[in-house]
Amino acid sequence: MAKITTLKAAVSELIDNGDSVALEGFTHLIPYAAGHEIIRQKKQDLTIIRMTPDVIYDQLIGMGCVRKMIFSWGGNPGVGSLYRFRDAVEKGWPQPLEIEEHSHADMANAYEAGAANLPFATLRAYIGCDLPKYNRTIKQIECPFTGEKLAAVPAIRPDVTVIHAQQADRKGNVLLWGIVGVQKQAVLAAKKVIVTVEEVVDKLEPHANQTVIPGWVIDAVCEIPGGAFPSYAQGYSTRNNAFYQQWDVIARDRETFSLWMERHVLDTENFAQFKDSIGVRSVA
Amino acid sequence: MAKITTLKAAVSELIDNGDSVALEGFTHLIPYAAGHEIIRQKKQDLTIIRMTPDVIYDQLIGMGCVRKMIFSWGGNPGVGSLYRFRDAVEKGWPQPLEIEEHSHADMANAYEAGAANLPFATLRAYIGCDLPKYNRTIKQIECPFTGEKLAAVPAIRPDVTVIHAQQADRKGNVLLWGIVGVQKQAVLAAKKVIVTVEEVVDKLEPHANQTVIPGWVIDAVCEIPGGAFPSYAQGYSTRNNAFYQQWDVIARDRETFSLWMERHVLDTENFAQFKDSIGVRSVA
Amino acid sequence: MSTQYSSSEMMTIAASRLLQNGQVCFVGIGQPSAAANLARLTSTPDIVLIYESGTIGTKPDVLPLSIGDGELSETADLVVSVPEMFRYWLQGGHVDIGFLGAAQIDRFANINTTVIGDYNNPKVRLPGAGGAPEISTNCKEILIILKQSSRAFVEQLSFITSPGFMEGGDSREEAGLTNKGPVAVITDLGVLEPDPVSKELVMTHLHEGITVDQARENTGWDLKFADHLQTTALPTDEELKVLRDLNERTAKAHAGAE
Amino acid sequence: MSTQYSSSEMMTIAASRLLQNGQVCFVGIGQPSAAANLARLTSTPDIVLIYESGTIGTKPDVLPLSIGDGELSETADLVVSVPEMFRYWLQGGHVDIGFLGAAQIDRFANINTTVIGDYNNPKVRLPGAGGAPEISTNCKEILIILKQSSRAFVEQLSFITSPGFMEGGDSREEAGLTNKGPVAVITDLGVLEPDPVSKELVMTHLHEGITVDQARENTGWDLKFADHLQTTALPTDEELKVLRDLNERTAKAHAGAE
Repeated sequence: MAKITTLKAAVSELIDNGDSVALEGFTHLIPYAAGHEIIRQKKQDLTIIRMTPDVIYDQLIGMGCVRKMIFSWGGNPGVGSLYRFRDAVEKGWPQPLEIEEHSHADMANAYEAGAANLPFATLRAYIGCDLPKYNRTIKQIECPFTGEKLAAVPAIRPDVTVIHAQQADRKGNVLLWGIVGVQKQAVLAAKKVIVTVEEVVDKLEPHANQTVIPGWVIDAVCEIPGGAFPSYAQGYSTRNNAFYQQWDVIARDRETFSLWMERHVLDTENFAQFKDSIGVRSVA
Repeated sequence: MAKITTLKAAVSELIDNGDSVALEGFTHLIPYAAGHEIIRQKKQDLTIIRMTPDVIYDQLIGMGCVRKMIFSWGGNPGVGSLYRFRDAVEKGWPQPLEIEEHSHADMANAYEAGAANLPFATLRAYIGCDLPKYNRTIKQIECPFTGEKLAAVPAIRPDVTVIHAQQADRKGNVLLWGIVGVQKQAVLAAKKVIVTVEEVVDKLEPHANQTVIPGWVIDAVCEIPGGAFPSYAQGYSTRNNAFYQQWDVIARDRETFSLWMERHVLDTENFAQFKDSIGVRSVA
Repeated sequence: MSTQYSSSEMMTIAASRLLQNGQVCFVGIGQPSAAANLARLTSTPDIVLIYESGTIGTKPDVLPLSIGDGELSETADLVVSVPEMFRYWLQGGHVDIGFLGAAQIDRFANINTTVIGDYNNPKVRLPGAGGAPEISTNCKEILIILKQSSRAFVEQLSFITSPGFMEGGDSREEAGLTNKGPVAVITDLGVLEPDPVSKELVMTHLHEGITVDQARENTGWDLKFADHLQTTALPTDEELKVLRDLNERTAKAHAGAE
Repeated sequence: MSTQYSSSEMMTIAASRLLQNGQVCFVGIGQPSAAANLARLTSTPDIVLIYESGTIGTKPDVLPLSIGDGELSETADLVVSVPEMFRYWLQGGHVDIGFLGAAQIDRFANINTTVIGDYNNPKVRLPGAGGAPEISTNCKEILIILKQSSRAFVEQLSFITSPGFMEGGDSREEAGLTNKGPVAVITDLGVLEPDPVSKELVMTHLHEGITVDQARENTGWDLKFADHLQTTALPTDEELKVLRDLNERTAKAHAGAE
C-alpha cells in the first residue's frame, strides 16, 4: 500500500545496496530526481535495469553505484554516446561494469512476462543477431503445436522499480499519460515500487481506459515537481534537448564529470536545489 | 485499409460459409446487428469464437449457422442458461454443435498470442481442472530457465473478427472506450475485420492513450447506431437488462424461438427495422 | 435484532463478514457480488473489488446484473483489457481473495460449473468455466458461496471445473498449488471450513434456527460438524438495512428497458 | 534545379523517394526520421509513421531529437505501450517498411550498432541493438540509410546486430526469415541494392557529380556496380524547400532550454 513520503526516505528505506533497480521510462518521464537521490545516498553494487539507459544511468555508473547493467540501448538519445558508460565498459573506470545486453523486443517482452508472473517470455527475435552468442540468458523454445523454434528469454523481476508520473491522489493511486513506455509492466513486475510525481492531487480525473496504477501495488509516492528534468512530463514540461547536448560535453571527461556531479548533485540537498545550481528554474 | 460500407455488403463480402468468426465483446459493445446480418444472409457451417457467447450466439446456433463453438463461458449474463446452445449440445437441435471449451484466462491469452503473431501462449492455468481431459488443444510447456511446467495453448487467429465500437472517422480509424474486453486483441489476431460503430464522425478526439484501432488494420466499417442492443455502448446507451430476462422466455422453446427469429430478424431488412419490430425505439 | 430476514439475506450477510478491509477481492457475479458490495458498504469500505470484465476498484451503487454493466466501469479506479486482467492482475498475484459461486461442490471444495452428466453427452450443460479455474489457483485465498442442497453438495462431481483441495490432504500442494485455496464455504444454512489436515469441509457455523439435521439432509455426503459448532451472529439492523436498500436500488435499476 | 544542395540533403531526399503512399513505416531516429518525414510532407502524405516509443501515425511538425519527444505523442493517431508496440504492431506483422540507420554495414547489408572490436574488450562501445534486430526480421522490407565511408562500409563486421542477407545467397531464408530483408541502402554517394541471387549489395545509383572511384574509395570491400548504373535525379525545388523548412523549424525548436 502506497505511503506518501519524501524521496529521501523512500530511497533510504526501499533501495538496498546490491539490489536490482529499474528506473524506467522511454525518453519521457525519466525518474531523474530519484536517480540523484540514489547517488546522494551512495548506494553501491546495484544492478541497474532499463531498456534505454541514458544520462541518469551514465551518472549512476560514473559515480560508482553500479556493478551490472541490463539494457537494450545505451546512448544519449538524439545526441550520441554515454561517455561514463563507455569509460566503464572500455576502461573499467571508476570500476568494471558487467553488462547483460538484449534487444528492445526482448526486454519489453521480459518485463511483460514479469508483470504477468511468468518465468519467461516467448518472442520472434534474434535470428541472425550476434547477441545470443554473448548473452547466455537468451534461449530457444519449441512451440508444442507447430514445432516452430522461437526465442525464449527470462522474465525481468526487479527488486525495485522507480518511475516518474504526472499525478497521484492522496491514496497513492498514480496517473500517467503520453508515452507510457514499459512503466506499468516494470511496476507490476517489481517487488517494491517508488513513484515520483509532478503533483499530488485530491482526485485523479482519468479519462476512460487511461493508465492508472492503483496505490496498493506501490510502496512510496513522492511529490517532486519537475522530477523528470531534463526529460519531461507531458502536460507539465517539455524535453530539455539542450541539456542532453550539454551532457555530451560534461560527461566526456572524467574530471569535468566528477566536479560537475560533486557541485550539482552531491553538494545539493534535493532536486530543486540541483536545478537551481545548474541555473534551471524549478517549475512547480 | 478500411472501407466505410453497409453491414449487408461487409458481411456478404468478408464472411464466407465455413469461416471461423469471432464476434467479440465482454458484455459491453456486443456486435448484435452484425450477428443478425449473418443470420439474414444464412451463413452456414461457421466456427464461432467468443469468450462469453451470449444471446446473439444463442441465435446463431438456433438458426443453424454454426458447426462449432470455441468459448469459455456460455450463458445469458446475469440471467442463466442459453437454451438454444443447450439444446444443440444436449439434443443436437437444429444440428449437432461441436464445442471446444477453454477457461477465460486461456482464451484471453490465446487471443493475445494471436495479436502478437505467436503460435501459442503460456500461462499458469488448469491445475486441478478437468477441461484438459476433454480439450486436446491444451498442452504443457516447460520453462527453459526454471524447469517449471506451465500450460500452453494455441493462439486464436479468426478468419474474421467483428466488433462494435463507439466511433470511427472517415478513414476508418476506430475509437472505443469503457469495458474494452479482448476486442483489440481479437481484431489484431484476425485475417479480416468488420467494425460496426455508433457513429462516423469527422474527427476522433481520443484522450491520451485511449483505445484507437487504426483503419489500416480494418477491412470494413459500418455505421449502425444502437448496433449493440440489447448490449450497450458506453456514452451512447445503457444495457437493456430487461431484454436479457425476456430472452430467457423466448429461447426456452424451439417454436417460440423460431417464430420470434422469423418475425423479428428474417422478416426485417436491418437492425433498425428489427428494433422497431420488437418495439424498441432506435436511438440514433 | 428481532427483524425478520430471509435465508438468502443471512447467507449474503454471513459471507460479507468474512471479508477484511484493504483486501483485494476478485468478485464473481451474483451472490459473491452481493456479499462483496455489502461488505464494502458496511464493514470494509476500503476493500478493492475487481470484476473479470477488467474493472478494478469498482464501487457500484446498484448490483450489476452482468459482469460488464456500465455501472462497473463508470465507478472503477481503472478499467483494463481482459487479457491484462487475467495476465497482470490475477496471474500477477495481486489478488488476496477470489470470491466464487458454483453449481455443485464436493467435500473437498472442488466445484463444478461445466456440466451435469457425461461431458460428451450431458444431462445439463452449464455455462462453463469462465474465470473460475484460474481465480481458484491464482488468488491467495478463496471464498465460495452457494445454497446448500443435496443436489448442489454432492458426493461425486461430474466434472471438476475449479479445484478446491482436489482429493484432500496435501493433494492440492502436490499438484503445484502454493496458495491457500478455499478458506470457507458460505451457504444459506451456515458456514463450512476445511479441516486443517484432511481438508474435508466441516460445518463450523449454523445460522440461527438451522439444525444439524437440516444441514445433513441438504448435503450429499456424510457431513462432519465441528466439535465446537457455533451459531452465526444474527444480522444487525445496519446490515439488513444496507442490504435491502442495495437490493431495492438494484431492482429499480434493472426493472425496465432503458 | 540549379540550386546548391549538400550531400546530406541529397541522401535524405533520395531516401524519401523510396517510400510509397499508404505504407506503414517503422522509423529509426535521426536520418531515417528525416527522410520519412520529408516523404510525408511531399510525395506520400498518407504514409503511416511509427516510432518505437509507442507512437503510431505520428505527424511531427519538427523532427524529434529523441525517439520519445512530446511532439511524437501529441501528433499520433494512437500511443501504445512499448510492449504492445513490439508485440502487436511489429511482431504482429503490421509494418511494411523498417527504416534503419547503422554505424557499420557489410556487403550483405548486415549491420552493426553494438561494438567495434572484441565484444568483451571493445575498442568502441556503441549504444547497442535497440529495436533494430526485430525491426529487420519482422518488417516486410527494410531500408537502410548511412553515410558511405570505408570505416562504415566494412569487409568484416565486429558484431552483427541486425541481419541483412547474412552470408548472402539463400542464407537469410535458410535461417527462417520469410520477409524480404533490405531492399536498398541509401548513402550520401548513391543507392545500393542487393543482387537478386548473390544478395551482395551493388551500387545501382550514384548521386549527381559522384564518381565510381569515389564510391569505391569509400567502401571497405570490392564494391560492385550495376551494369546500368544510374544517376539519381536531382533534388527538386520543392523537395529542397520542404526539407530546409523542416530542418529550420527543427533547429529552432531544439535550440534553447525550454
